[in-house]
Amino acid sequence: LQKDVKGLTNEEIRRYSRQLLLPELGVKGQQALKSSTVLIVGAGGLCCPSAIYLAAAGIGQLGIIDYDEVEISNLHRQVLHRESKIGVSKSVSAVAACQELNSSVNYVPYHLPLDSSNALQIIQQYDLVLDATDNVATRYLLNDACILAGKPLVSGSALRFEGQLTVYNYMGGPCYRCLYPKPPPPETVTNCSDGGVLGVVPGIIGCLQALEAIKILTGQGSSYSQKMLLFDALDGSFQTIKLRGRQPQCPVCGDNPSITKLIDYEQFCGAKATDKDKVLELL
Amino acid sequence: LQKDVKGLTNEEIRRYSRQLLLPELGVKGQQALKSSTVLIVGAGGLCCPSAIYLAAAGIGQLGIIDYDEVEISNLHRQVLHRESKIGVSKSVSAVAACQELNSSVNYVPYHLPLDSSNALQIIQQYDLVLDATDNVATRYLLNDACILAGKPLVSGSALRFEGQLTVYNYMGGPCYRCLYPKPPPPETVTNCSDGGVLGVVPGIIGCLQALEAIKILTGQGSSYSQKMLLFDALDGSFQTIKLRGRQPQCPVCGDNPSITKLIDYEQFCGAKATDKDKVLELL
Amino acid sequence: MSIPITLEFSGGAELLFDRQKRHDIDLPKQENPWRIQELLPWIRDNILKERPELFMQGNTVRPGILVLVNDTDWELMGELEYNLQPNDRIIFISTLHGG
Amino acid sequence: MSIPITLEFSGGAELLFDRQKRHDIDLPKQENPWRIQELLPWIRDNILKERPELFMQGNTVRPGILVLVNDTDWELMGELEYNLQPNDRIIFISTLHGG
Ligand SMILES: [Zn+2]
Ligand SMILES: [Zn+2]
Repeated sequence: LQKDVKGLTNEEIRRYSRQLLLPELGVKGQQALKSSTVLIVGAGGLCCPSAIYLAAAGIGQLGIIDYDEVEISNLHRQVLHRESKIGVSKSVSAVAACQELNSSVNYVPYHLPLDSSNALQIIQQYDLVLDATDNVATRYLLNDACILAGKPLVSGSALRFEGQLTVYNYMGGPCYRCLYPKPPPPETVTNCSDGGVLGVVPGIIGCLQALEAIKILTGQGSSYSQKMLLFDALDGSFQTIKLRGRQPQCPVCGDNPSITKLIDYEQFCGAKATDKDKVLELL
Repeated sequence: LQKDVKGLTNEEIRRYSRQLLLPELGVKGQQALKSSTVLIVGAGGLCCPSAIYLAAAGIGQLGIIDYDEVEISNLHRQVLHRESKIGVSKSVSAVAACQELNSSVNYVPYHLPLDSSNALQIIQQYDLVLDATDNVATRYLLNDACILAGKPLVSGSALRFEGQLTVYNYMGGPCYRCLYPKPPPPETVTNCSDGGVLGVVPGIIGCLQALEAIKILTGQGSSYSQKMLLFDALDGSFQTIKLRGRQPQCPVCGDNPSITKLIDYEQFCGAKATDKDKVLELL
Repeated sequence: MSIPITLEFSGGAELLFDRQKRHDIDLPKQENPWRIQELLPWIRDNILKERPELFMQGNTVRPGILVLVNDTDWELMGELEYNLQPNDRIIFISTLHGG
Repeated sequence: MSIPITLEFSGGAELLFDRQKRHDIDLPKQENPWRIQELLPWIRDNILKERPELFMQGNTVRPGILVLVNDTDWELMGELEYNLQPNDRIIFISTLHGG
C-alpha cells in the first residue's frame, strides 16, 4: 500500500498534495525537505510557529534545543505549549505538539543549554539552524558555531511590537559578527521578560523563519541574505534594508579569522545566556 | 487567591505579564481583550494561526465556524489539527487545540456552513469577524452580513506563494463590494485544492489577521483599513497599497443600499461555497 | 518618444503572462497621451500569452482584478482615463480567495 | 541653507527620544558639508532626551545600533564620513534579541 512513487509514499502524496501542486516545489522539493535536517535553538515564541510549519511541510529531522521548562507566562506567545505542560521541558513539549501533527518527522528534543562545549557537535548534524534564542550571548555562540560548521543561520528576534529577520552565513553573505563586531553594553539589552512582547509578533517572525528555511532547503534561495526585514506591528509596516557584505576583517568569517574555536560567550558579552521569565510584580 | 486586581486575576496577571508590560496594551488593553468576542469563519489555513494567537492573547470569546472535517491533506498548513483528529469537525478540532493552551477563553465551535439563513444571527453576537474562508461566495456573504450587522471584517487570503490582507467596514473604509462590485468569472477562481499553497503563507497572513484584530479591539486601530498588504513568499516581499474609499454607490454599504438583507450568494457568484479538498491524482 | 513603464502581474494574473511577474516595456509614441484605456488592449495584443477573456471583459479588466497605478488603486487615479507617465508602475492583482 | 532630513529610531532606540520614532529636522547651515560624524553629536545635544551613553560611545553609535542611510547599511555609504544630502532618511535601529 505504501508504494514509493518517485521516492514519496501514497500517504505522503495525500498529505503534501497541496504543496506538491506548486511547480516551484513539486516532488523534487518535497524530497529535498524530507532529506533535510533543521535545528531550532530556543523553544519559545519564535520556535513555536517555525517548528510547527517546518513539521507540517515535511522536514526530515527537526531538532529543538532549550534548557528551560514551560511556565504560565510563556503561554501568551509560545503557542505549542499547553497548560498541562507547565513544568515540562520546553523542547519536549514543543516536539510532542509537532509529533501530533506530523508523526513522520524525526524529532530530537535537547533539554540542555547550548554552550561552547556542545554547540559544534550538535550543529554539525544539521543542514540549517534557526536562531530562536532570547539573549545576546547565545546569538554570538550560535553565529560562531554556524560559521565553524558551515551552516546557514536563519535569525529572528522580537520585542514589544517589533521584529527583525535576517539570514547569516549564506551564499557568501555576512555573519552576525560582520554586523555587530562588538557586543552591546549589557544595560542596553532588553529581553521579553523586561520589555514585554505582543505574542503574535514572534509568531509572524517565526513563520518567516520557517519560510526562509524551506526556500533555502528546496533550492529557491533566501530573500534575506545581506538583507534584513524590519517589522513594526503598531503601524503594520514591513521594511527591507540592505546590509553590508561579509567583512574580510571579520574575526570569525573573515579572510584571516582569529576565532577558530568557540569561546566563552557569557564573558565576551558580559551577560548571562538566560532570559528566565521572572515573576512580574504588577502594582 | 484569585483576587481581582483592576479586573484581572492573579492568574491572568501571571499569564499575560509579558503583554501587560507593553504601555500600548497594559491592564486596560488586556481587559478590552477579555471583554471582546471574535468570530473566525473557516477553520483552515488562515484560522489555525489566528485562532491560537487570539486565544493566547486572552480574547473573551472565540467562535469558529466550519462545515468540514479534518483531512490528511489539510495538515500541511492547518496546524491546529492533528493526525488523531482526521474525520473530526474542523471547528471542534481547532477549538480543542486552543482550549489546551488557554482554558479561560469561552470557545464556541459551529459545525455548519455559514449561509444566508444563519449568518446574521451568528455574527450579531460578535464584536469583530475574521474572514478565513476559501471561496468567493462566502466572502460576499460575510461582507454583506458584516455591513448589515455593523462589524469590522479582517480579511485574509492565500494561494500558492502569495497572500493578501485587508480590513473592511472599519472607520468609514470600503467594503469587499466597494472593491469588487462584480464577482469574478468562476473559471478565474483558483482555490488551494486546485492551485496549491505553501502552508506557511496562510500562517503568516493568519498571524497578521490576529494582530489587526487585537489592535482594533484594544483601540490601537488597524493599519489596513483602505489599504491592502500584498505578500510574495518567493521574493519575501511585503507591499502596502492604497485602496479606494467607501463607494457612495456601493449596493451594500453605499448611501442608498439596494442590498438590505442577505441574498443567494452561490447564485450571485455562479459558484459553490465549498472548497472540498479533492484527492490529488499525482502521476 | 516612447514611454517606458513597468507592468507587474500577481495573485495568479502572471499565469497568463508566461509566469513572468514583471515586464519593463516601452509604449510606442502616439499622437494622444497613452491612457490605461489604450494600455489594456495593447497588453492583450502584445504580451498576453493565453486566454484573453481571463484578463479583459469588454474594454476593461475582468472582475476580480485590481489595477494599481504606482501602488494606488486606479479608482483614485481616474481608472481607464488615467494618462500614463514615463516610469509609471502599473500593477494587475488577481484577488486571492484561498485560505 | 538648512538641510531637511528625517531621523527614525526603532528597535527600542526610540525610547531615548520620548518614544517618538520619526523626527523631521532641519540641520542648520554650516560651512562644510554635514557628515554623520557631525550629525551624531547634534542629535545627542539637541533631541536626545536621556542617557546619552545608550546612544553614543566615543564619536560613534554604541555597539548594537545599526545605522541606515535611506534603507542601506551605513557601512556601504562611508559610515561617519557620509555627507548628508537634503531629504536623506537616517535610521537608527537597536538590535532586538528577544524571542
Ligand atoms: Zn562575519
Ligand atoms: Zn461597500
